[in-house]
Amino acid sequence: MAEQYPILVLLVLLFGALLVGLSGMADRRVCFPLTVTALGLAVAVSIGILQRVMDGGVIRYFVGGWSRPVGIGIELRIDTINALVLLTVTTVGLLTAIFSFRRVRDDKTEKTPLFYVLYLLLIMGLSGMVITGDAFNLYVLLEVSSLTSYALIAMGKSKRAATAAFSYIIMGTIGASFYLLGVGYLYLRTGTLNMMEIHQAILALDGPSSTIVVAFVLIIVGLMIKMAFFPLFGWLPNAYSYCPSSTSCVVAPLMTKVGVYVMVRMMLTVFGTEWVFSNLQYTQWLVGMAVVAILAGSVMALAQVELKKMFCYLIVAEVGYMVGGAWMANHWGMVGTIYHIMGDAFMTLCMFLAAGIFLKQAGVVRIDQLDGMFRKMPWTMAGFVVGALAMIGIPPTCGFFSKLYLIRGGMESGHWFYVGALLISSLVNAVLFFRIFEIAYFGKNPAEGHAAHHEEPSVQPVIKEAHPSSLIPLYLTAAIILLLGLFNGQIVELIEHSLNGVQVIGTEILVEKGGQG
Amino acid sequence: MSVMGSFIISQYVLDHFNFWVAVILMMIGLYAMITKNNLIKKLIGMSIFQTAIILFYVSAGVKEGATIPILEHHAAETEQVAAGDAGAEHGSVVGADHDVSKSSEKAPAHEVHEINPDDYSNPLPHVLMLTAIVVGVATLGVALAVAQVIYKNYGTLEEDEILAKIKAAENDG
Amino acid sequence: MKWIGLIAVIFTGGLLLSAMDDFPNWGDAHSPANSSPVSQYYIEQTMTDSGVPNMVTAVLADYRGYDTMFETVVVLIAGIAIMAILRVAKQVPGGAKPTPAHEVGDQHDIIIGTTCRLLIPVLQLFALYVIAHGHHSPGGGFQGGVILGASFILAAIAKGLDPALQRLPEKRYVKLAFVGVVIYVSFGVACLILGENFLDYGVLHELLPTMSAEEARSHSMLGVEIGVAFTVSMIMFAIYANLASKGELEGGL
Amino acid sequence: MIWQFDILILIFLVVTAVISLQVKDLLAASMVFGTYSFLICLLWAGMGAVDVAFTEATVGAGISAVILIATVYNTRRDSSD
Repeated sequence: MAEQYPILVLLVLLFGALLVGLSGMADRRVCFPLTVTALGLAVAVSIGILQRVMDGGVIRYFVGGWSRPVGIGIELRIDTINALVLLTVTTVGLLTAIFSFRRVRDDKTEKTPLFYVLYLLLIMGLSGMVITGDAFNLYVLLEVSSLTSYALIAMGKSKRAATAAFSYIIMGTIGASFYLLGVGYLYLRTGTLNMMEIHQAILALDGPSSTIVVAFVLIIVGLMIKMAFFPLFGWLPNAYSYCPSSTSCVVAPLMTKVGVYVMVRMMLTVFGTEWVFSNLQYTQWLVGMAVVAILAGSVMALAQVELKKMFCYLIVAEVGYMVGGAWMANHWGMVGTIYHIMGDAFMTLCMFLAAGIFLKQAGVVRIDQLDGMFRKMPWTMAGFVVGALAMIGIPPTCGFFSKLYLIRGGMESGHWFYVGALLISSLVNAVLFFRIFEIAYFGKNPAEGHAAHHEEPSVQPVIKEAHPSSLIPLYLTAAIILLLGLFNGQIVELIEHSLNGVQVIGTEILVEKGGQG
Repeated sequence: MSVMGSFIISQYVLDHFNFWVAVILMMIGLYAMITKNNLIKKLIGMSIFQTAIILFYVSAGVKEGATIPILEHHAAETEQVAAGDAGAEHGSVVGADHDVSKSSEKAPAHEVHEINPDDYSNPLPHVLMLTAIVVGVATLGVALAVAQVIYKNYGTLEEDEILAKIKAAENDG
Repeated sequence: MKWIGLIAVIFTGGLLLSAMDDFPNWGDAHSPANSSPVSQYYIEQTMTDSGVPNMVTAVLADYRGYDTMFETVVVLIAGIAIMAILRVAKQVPGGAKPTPAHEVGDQHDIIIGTTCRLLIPVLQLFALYVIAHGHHSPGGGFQGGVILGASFILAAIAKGLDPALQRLPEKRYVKLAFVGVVIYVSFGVACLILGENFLDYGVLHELLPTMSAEEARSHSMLGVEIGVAFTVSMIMFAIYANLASKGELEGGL
Repeated sequence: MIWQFDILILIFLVVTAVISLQVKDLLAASMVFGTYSFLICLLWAGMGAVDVAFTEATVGAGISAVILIATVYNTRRDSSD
């Protein structure tokens, strides 16, 4: 059975969704246990996959057994990078599912089973995107995850949820279509859809081919829309802040990160770093864009008054970190990016879980409404602080180590602007979060505090500590953030293992490393 | 010069005419998606964009003088017998060759000795595009549902009017 | 906005066209895409692998059946999503339904009613033919499923949504849509249980001793297509029913 | 396939696409979009992609047009552009 693990992850989730759909219509109460069971099994299987990859190297799984000429069937290909990202996706899914417990209890409508069906299929789509080895299959799963996230966002009760979802649909479809078109250009020139085979065909091409270049640009631009990279992020803040908490907790950490992962996969496996870094001179330009993205995201986060919106702009900045790290053509930059995909997923999850709890318990939407939260909800704030420290980058959280690797990469490859932007962004994060701590600990200045006190006498007695079903995922997330930081050495070792396997390091970096060692 | 011109036209336009039109349709669709004010128009543009991509793929799979990717019916029947026999005998390759050659002797009008890949258009883009069409209609359906919700909330489908109403609501609250 | 859009579009168009001289000529049988081993394999080996003359069906349901499974899931998601988006959250589902539309004949034209009564059975029969004959002619689960769904939609347009929903209530079509995906996945899982990879239909011949591996592939494809047809037809009707009635499933066009 | 026929359809395609995007009446736009789908389905049938053409005929010219019209019926028929 162990060799069937790759497909089992998806099947467990798919069957979970089907069972929820079939039985949840009759009895709403089975939805939650079924969802959590399916996600728990998926996490268990992804741990099994990670174990197998660590022991036996890359897993290649041919669906339908069509392996003879590679590329006639669909291949699932898992190395340590996929396995780690897969584990991240399923774990975030599980934690958010636990968090959504309150939703079932409070929200007694016929929408509940529909929500869980879409939720499970979203996690399935994202997991499928992570493990697939076929460029077109990736498109299908991209659409699975996109359609579910459109629906989950549009289900929000806020009036603006629908408009946000609509612009997300338009942008998301443009992104997915660009990706599809890029795959079409690749197919036209290489005649195959299997990622490894495309790589071989690109290496075998005689001379530069403009088709491949255009395909590359289309795919990267399409993915940049999907991951909300700087000039193309317009859809993100509204879409992620007007949807229900249990939706934003899963969509915000995962969608952009999986987008970044797919970009890394395209660079590593499909086009190959030799081609990406040597035939093209765009790397400088893209790192420059990333610098702008980091600075713009941080500045716009500073300007926000709403908590969730602020986190959304921080996501834009974080995407800038990762894109910049990936395009520095440096070993440590790439390592830092992949490590940051995992770390940032949990950090964002922590932020949005806390924001969801604040919204639920105290009706907090704006930052200034947080005053006195350390007193009112000390347990929630404890979890939030861990996430905030990770966002700032204080050891021993994972945020510190990912920034360390990214900065090391930036220094080795001489991208000083990137290093500077990263430090400025950390500073901005520090300002942002210490401002929140200050409000939450000391309250606002007396006059304002007094006014606020008058405003919300009806809300005041309602504020009480969060339900355990909300606190458990928050604490688990905080624990994972710390564990990721403490065990960063082992994780980086795992990532490096795969990077050597697929030759991540561009030629010039090989030379550089040779010179050092 | 005119010979040269017609050569260039034939080289760059006629040989790739399908691709040209696909790109033109894509641009029409994309332009509508970005700039149209009416949400339904945006969605029509989206559908045009997607069909143009499908046109691109299908054009990539065309072979001059090839037929549809369904094997000729007569050939199909004899081959099917061959395949069935082969499976029963557990000697697939030998059995298949044997039977096919026999059937071609029986029916010389149909040359079924071997399937020539050049005779059939490339089936792979067709399969991919079946998927893309279905994905397209799924997206369209979801987007139309969202558009109806927007209409219910704001009473209009014009983007500028919706934005104005959102602004007004923000100023009020 | 118009100018930004125009610039973006011109830029994209220029980018797309810039690779045009690198393209293989239109209709070139020896372009990389057309002469690749993958495409050649499909054309040459489909008959020996499964005995299905329609290569598109074979590739769709067998070689790339994994894609098709998710494609079916996409259709399912679309239906669920539209229901989830449009449905106004009701605390008490159901309740007293309004009186069924007894004035069907009054509202709707008799010519249309009669024509549809004659047309719908033929449409449904044709849909079943398309599903079942997908191995030998263009067609298959998607096309047949859409035609089947279209016949329900036609009924709903001609006679009004309410009578159509009486015949095919929401609970039933949602259930059938899920059942379609279950059928598809269970074929794959059966292969898993018999010890082969997911969707490796060849191994299913162990279930029926008289069947060869090729026949098993061919028949499994038919089974899978039936599952697809279930989902697609029901979801197409669901999409129409929800969009036509603003999610209230009453009244309709 | 006959290339004159091909080019004729391609030109009509562009024309119908532009019309369906320019018409101010959304019902008419949906109908012209159905025509567009039908034309592109003819084109694919001519190019030998019969399965794709069949799917487009049922999905694009059939269901898409119907759900577009259903939405237009439930919202507003006129458009500003």
